[in-house]
Amino acid sequence: MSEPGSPVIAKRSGSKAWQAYRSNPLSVAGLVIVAVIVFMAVFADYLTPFPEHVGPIGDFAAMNMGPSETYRLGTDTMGRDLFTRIIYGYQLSLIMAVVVLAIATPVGVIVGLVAGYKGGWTDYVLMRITDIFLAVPPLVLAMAIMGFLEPTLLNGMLAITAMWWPWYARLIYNVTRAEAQEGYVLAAETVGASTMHIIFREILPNCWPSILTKMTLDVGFVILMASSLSFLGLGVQPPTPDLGSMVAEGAKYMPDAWWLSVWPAIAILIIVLGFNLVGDGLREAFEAES
Amino acid sequence: MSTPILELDNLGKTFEADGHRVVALDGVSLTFNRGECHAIVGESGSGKTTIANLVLGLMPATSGSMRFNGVALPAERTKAHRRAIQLVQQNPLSALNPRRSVGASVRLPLDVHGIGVSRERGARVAGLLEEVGLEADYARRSPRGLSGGQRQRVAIARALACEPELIVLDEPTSALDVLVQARVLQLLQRLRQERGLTYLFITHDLAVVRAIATRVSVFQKGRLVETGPVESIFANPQSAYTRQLIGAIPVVTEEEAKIRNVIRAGTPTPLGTE
Amino acid sequence: MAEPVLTIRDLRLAFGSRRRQTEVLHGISLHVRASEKVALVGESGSGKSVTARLAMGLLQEAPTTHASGSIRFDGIDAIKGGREIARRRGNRVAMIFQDPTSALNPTFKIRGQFREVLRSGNPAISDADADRQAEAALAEVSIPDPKRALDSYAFQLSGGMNQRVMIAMALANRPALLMADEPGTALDVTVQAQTLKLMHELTEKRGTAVLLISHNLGVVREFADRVYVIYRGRIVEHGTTAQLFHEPRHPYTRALLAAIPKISGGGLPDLPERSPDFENPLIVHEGCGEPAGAIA
Amino acid sequence: MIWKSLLHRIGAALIVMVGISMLIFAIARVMPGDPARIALGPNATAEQVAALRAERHLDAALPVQYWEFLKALSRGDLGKSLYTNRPVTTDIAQFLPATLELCIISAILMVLIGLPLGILSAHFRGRFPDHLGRLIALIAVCTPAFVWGVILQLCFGYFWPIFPIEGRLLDSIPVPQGPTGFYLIDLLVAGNGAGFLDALHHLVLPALALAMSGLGQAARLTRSNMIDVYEKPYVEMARAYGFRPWRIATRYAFRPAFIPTLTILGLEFAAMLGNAFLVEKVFGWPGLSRYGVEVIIRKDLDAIVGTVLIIAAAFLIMNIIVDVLVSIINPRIRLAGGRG
Amino acid sequence: ERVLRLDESPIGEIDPAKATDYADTVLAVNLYDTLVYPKKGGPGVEPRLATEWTTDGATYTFKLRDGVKFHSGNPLTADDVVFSLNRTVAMGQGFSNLFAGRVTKAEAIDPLTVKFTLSEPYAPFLAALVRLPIVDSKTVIANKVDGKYGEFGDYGEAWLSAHDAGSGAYKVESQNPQSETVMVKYPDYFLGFAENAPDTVRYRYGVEAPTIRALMSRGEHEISDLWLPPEVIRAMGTEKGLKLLTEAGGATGEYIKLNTARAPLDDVHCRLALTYAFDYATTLKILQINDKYAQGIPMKGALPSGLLGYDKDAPAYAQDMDRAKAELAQCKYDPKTSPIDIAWIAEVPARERIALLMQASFSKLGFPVKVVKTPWALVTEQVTKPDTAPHAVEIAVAAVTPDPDSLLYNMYSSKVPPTWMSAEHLKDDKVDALLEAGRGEVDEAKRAEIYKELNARLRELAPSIYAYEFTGVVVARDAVNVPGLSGPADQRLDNFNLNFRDISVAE
Ligand SMILES: Nc1ncnc2c1ncn2[C@@H]1O[C@H](COP(=O)(O)OP(=O)(O)OP(=O)(O)O)[C@@H](O)[C@H]1O
Ligand SMILES: Nc1ncnc2c1ncn2[C@@H]1O[C@H](COP(=O)(O)OP(=O)(O)OP(=O)(O)O)[C@@H](O)[C@H]1O
Ligand SMILES: [Mg+2]
Ligand SMILES: [Mg+2]
Ligand code: NI
Repeated sequence: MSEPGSPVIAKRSGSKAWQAYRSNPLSVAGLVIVAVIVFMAVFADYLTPFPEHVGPIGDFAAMNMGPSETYRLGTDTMGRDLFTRIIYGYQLSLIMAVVVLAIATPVGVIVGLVAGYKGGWTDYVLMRITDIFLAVPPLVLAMAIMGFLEPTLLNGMLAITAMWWPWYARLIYNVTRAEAQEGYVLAAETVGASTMHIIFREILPNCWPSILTKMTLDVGFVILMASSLSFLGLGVQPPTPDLGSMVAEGAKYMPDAWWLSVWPAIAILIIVLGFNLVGDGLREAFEAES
Repeated sequence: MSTPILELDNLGKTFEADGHRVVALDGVSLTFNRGECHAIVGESGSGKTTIANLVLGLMPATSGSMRFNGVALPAERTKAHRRAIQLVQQNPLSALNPRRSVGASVRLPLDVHGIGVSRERGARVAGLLEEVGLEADYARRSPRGLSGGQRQRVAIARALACEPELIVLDEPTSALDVLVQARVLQLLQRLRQERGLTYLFITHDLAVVRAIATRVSVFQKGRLVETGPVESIFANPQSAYTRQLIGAIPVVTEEEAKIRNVIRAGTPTPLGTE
Repeated sequence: MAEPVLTIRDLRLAFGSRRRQTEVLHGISLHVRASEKVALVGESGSGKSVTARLAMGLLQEAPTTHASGSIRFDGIDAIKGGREIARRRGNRVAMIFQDPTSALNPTFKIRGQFREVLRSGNPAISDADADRQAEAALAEVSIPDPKRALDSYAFQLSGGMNQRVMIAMALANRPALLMADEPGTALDVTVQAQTLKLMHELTEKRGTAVLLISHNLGVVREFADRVYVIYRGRIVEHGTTAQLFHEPRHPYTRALLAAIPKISGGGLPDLPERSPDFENPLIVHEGCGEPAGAIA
Repeated sequence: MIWKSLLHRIGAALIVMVGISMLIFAIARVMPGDPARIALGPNATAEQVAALRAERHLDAALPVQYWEFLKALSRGDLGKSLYTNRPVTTDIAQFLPATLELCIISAILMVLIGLPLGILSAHFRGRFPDHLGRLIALIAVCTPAFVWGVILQLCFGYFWPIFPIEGRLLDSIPVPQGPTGFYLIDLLVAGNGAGFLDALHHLVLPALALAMSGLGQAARLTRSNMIDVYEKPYVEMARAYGFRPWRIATRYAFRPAFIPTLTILGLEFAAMLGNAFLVEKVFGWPGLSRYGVEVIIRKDLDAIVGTVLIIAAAFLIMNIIVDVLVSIINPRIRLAGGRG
Repeated sequence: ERVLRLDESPIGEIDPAKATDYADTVLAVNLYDTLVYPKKGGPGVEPRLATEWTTDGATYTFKLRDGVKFHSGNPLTADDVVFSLNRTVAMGQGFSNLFAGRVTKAEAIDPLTVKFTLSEPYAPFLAALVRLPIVDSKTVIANKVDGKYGEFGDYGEAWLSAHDAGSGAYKVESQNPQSETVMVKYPDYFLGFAENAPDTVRYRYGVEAPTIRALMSRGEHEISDLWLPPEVIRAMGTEKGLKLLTEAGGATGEYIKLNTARAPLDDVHCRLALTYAFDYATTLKILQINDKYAQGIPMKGALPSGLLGYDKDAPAYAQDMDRAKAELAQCKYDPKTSPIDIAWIAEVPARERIALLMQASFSKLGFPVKVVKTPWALVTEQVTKPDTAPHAVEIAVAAVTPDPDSLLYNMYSSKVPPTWMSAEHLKDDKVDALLEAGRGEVDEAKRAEIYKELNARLRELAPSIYAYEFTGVVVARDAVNVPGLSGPADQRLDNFNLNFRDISVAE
């Protein structure tokens, strides 16, 4: 039987969200951008004209050339193809973002969940620790960490992770505090469910929209942050291509050898833009769903 | 004759918020008898939900005590208590986790209390859903796709899953349509009769009380104004406040309007004592 | 018979993108005459609110709404003349909302909002004049200390008080038509009763036409002269209150009537376990006094 | 009860400050490289280095060093910078105002450009101005500040040289001496109108470069908060009562939407203090942020600890200020205590 | 008013006792005076504050010029010279190592005569005096605060970090370590000024390359720093109103310092292999700005061309992969399992190219090569320990005095405590012996022979790859005339050529 007025067809959860997502052309564009970039990054070895330009190589006969037939976007100060290096730069940026978020998100989410649900002293202590990490200027924190670790890709990622998780803790803390007021949490409590169950099985699934949205937006910001670190020489080491360092180093040649930093800057813009559009789209989609 | 299931003895609750005190419940003594539907009515803020919270052990009382089946209720509830006293909330929209299936929600108490063998629980969930008038395949659905009445039925099924003795219903139908409300009330009535449940039924709608309750307690500003069997309250409300509540009920027939107006005016009905 | 202030004819409304639309109103026709109190009853989701919002010209601007048919108010078509109707909002036609507290801006004092309301009726009004009028209007709805109320924020007043403020605002510009979308149901039964009483008195006094929206026939009976019963985007029955309650024709109307618990006792209404199928409603007209040429 | 919650916040901030001082102290000491060696310069001998280590307690256990630091701190002594050879307090006193001035002007730009952009977008939701506004905001957010710096410098300093591209003031204008260190204020106090205009002129490009990301963020936040508010019954009410649409956008819906925006903007502003260094670098701005980075690279311990503490304190103070502002704008918080 | 604005990357240190690098030298040269000054157009020194001197190898006696006045108005006396030396040695920073432990006594014989007694005969002492700026002892004492130097308090350290106490052609007007030092003309300077010498000099620190580029184009700065990438200099050179100037070199070598204490470079054959594998031609090509200017010229060994003992007949270096492989075959390490890490100094972008070039060529020999970008401050620290010093790092080392000893002794003597200059960690008895001999010998011709022999020995040992001699190229506005940077004939030792008083600035 059904109550009058009840929708008779139960739709699979999420399909409404997908519809909402699809209806916004900007979000779809974002998805396309991201897909293309991911595809290019994954198959960089096959798609780039000079894959060897990623390694320790310099073709000083061809250094600092503007865009041409052979080198679509020009070459850098080492005579390496910019297009190739940008695509590999994407590869690195993506790995970076994925690793950073894969570590920062669970840490921040768990801290936020526990502090938000437990309240009291647990809340106070955990959130003050979070505040400490928030109040130290992020780059200072990252630099300090990079300072005592070797400046490698992995350590760079760790450093960024250390400054990233508090934002998730904050976000999830707020979401959890709101969700904890919801009836379903009360219901689970009255039934006698364990704290673990309530936090992870009841509240956490409702944090996913916030987490996913923030993660997609953050992919872009991690890349930006990594590029700021590279600007200080604290990121990936040469010759590995890194979009941030490319912009930073290239900027020294502005405006004469403009291609050195303009293309990587545009490349950063595109990837960050792509993920931001996806993030915006997700946010709207999740809103439409509820 | 009737056995008390829950006794409140001088129960009080005071909230301290931002440095000012709110007396939400002011020394309430009340007895709930087994098998009854005991309604608690009162305007917004009169302390109805506070009683529910105290009974469920969701917050400690400031003063007084409670006895369940003759035994004092501890502040930290045992699993048995958590199982024996269940809750159906006012807002069916938020009472079900939107990201878990209906089945998972109904199954939760079975898992928590280890009711039945794990393999059989699926069947049990189906049985419960059927009992509240939903087909078994609702278990797979998300609460998002359900109407208010359906959600409230799921919430009732979840409460039933514990095989409780007492169910606290905090305004279970006030967010529903009149027609849907009537059906949910019907369901509750039937379940009580079949299972011998006891209801602590919180509402502000006296018409609903008239239809479903056996006893009524009227609250105002944290105090018990009057209590008694439903017929006598309606026949002869003692306090002006109760009369006011009854007077506000919208009615559909002339005859009822007449009854209501009499009550509102405060003139004693034939049963009256004055 | 008085001329209708509001005439809705064959109103259809669909939501969604251009390609994928779901129709929620399937051709509603109704009218409200000057000084008449008309009720629109129906279950949740049947389309009561959207009808009212369309009539107020509030929905048309959204890109996801697609409306057709005609809504004539003051001789303007609200479907096409969105801007025209916008100019009349709050002036010739006003609205009261279900939850008064959330319908008042939490960051402005009542005074500011009241001024704004009065100004939408009379752009030239001075602050002092507006305040004077506001005080008078609040006094009229029996607010004990109008000055204090004006200097309060909505959250500082009780729900009942806010409801009175809303009514005062709605009637401040002496509109020809007042729409009340489930006024007071978000509050207590007692407040709801008071609200209806107040509205009744004030509109009676001023000859304002009212379109009351509710799902409770009990409420309607106390208030309305005439009733439209809406079911899933269609008007299934209409007639004068007396006729409709005395002799409901449509099974859905009957079910609605039966669903209301009786204070005379007798337990719960006896409803069939399965909902009757109201899908193909016969449309029942009872003393509707349809304006000439209307097809219903 | 605003005061009580304010006290509570200040207490929490103090706890956080202590935590930060420990954290940064520990980090600064475990960083590789011998600060004494770096202090003495590349030509120093091992003995000289050892002597300096002893003098600065660099060989003592961390807690001992921390205790020494606290003792000095209580005297208002943050130690000496190896980078500038001056007391850290002198450096901070000189460089903090420069950074603050830059960040404040940035914040003003952020609000003056970001909020209207967001309002416009929300008001024309789904139509052309919205798409344009969103795109501008998105691009502003998606481009790193140093890129903005270089772009602005090239556009308005090189190709079309209408703005100064470096420094705080023209060489020909005497550097104002106090009292605040904010050139804009000091020059006004000194009655030097031309100097004031020049200082402002110098601020435009760096402040804009620094503001870009926050500005985009502000526009996006304003838009989404406005859209949330537009769904609220009171906006429907406002429309139903015939309030002018533009008035709804700029006042009636904006004020409640501004409250959550303000909270985030406050954080954004506070974070700017620490993140300004790339812009400071590009525009040769003698600010604290750049100083902080320079001293980290040089392992200038005292200066690192001092700078981080000041920036963190500014961050926390800013947070408290934002809370107070929010509670002033949000009557619900402001008056919550009033009734009790 | 004539203003001269110059750029420089690192912060300038105005306390002469702490001066170490280029900017510090420029400041010291212009704010202070020294007893002697590097000679124009060749090795050696010429009189400055000292009018004449006598020596027997172990004692030096100087007659001071009469009538020289400090900026404070105090006359410059022998006491000030003694004070300056003591101050430098006591503070133990900057170039104190040139004097510490060597000068046993400094005494003022009379107000205009000063005598130094050395522990042993030490030929480079005279040249070292170009690194001893004379401070005004009265002013310093007047401004001292409590410190660790007993009666001298802090030796005026705090005060001198923001003010000067010199007698130079310019005096400090203001010092902001993060942005600039502003100096104004000291009109009573005893050597006078060029006709259009600047009234105010603004020495700007830490200005980024694109900013310098724009400032120069806008005519807002007169002279760029030395560290711009060649491409940028090239582009600016073609711009109207701008010209290129060069500091012709001769005292600064670009050394690829090989860590001789760490496997596999503790084997000379491996080092030689790298030396032959290094691509000298491409390096020079990278440094080429146009056919007239380049940032480097070929180098023939440890000594740059402007110093005593330079061997112009030594064979030039060139890449030769066959010889490299032959050397490698004799090396006891297998290149495949011997990783090599190359550091490049983050502050100088052009070095990345050299590092990558090395990475490319060394990889061809089979070494796994890692390139690490390292800030200078960290490099100076890392290289002091053999096990943290990178295998190869390009460092420019300049002769700090017009004497080869100031360059080579610090680099290759096993007796000096390790510093950034000795990142090779070389321990070779013959090198040590030759270095000592060079110091003790007073006769100039014999000294030249000793250094030639030393050069030959170093070529065999290959502790460093002698990549190129650094020649600085700056961009200047046409409006300025800088005699010190206009041709080899007019030039002194690197670093000593930016004398603001010689520069003329057209209106
Ligand atoms: N957690 C709390 N903190 C502070 N005060 C509270 C809290 N919970 C309830 N109160 C106050 O206690 C009083 C009684 O609240 P209660 O929720 O029991 O009322 P109610 O009768 O359930 O009202 P309603 O019909 O609106 O649900 C109210 O004044 C309320 O503001
Ligand atoms: N903005 C909208 N977008 C899409 N669908 C909508 C929108 N507004 C209303 N609807 C749908 O239109 C139908 C009618 O809604 P309406 O709000 O008019 O119902 P109602 O009769 O007022 O119900 P209630 O008694 O619950 O207020 C519902 O199915 C609702 O889901
Ligand atoms: Mg309640
Ligand atoms: Mg509605
Ligand atoms: Ni009809």
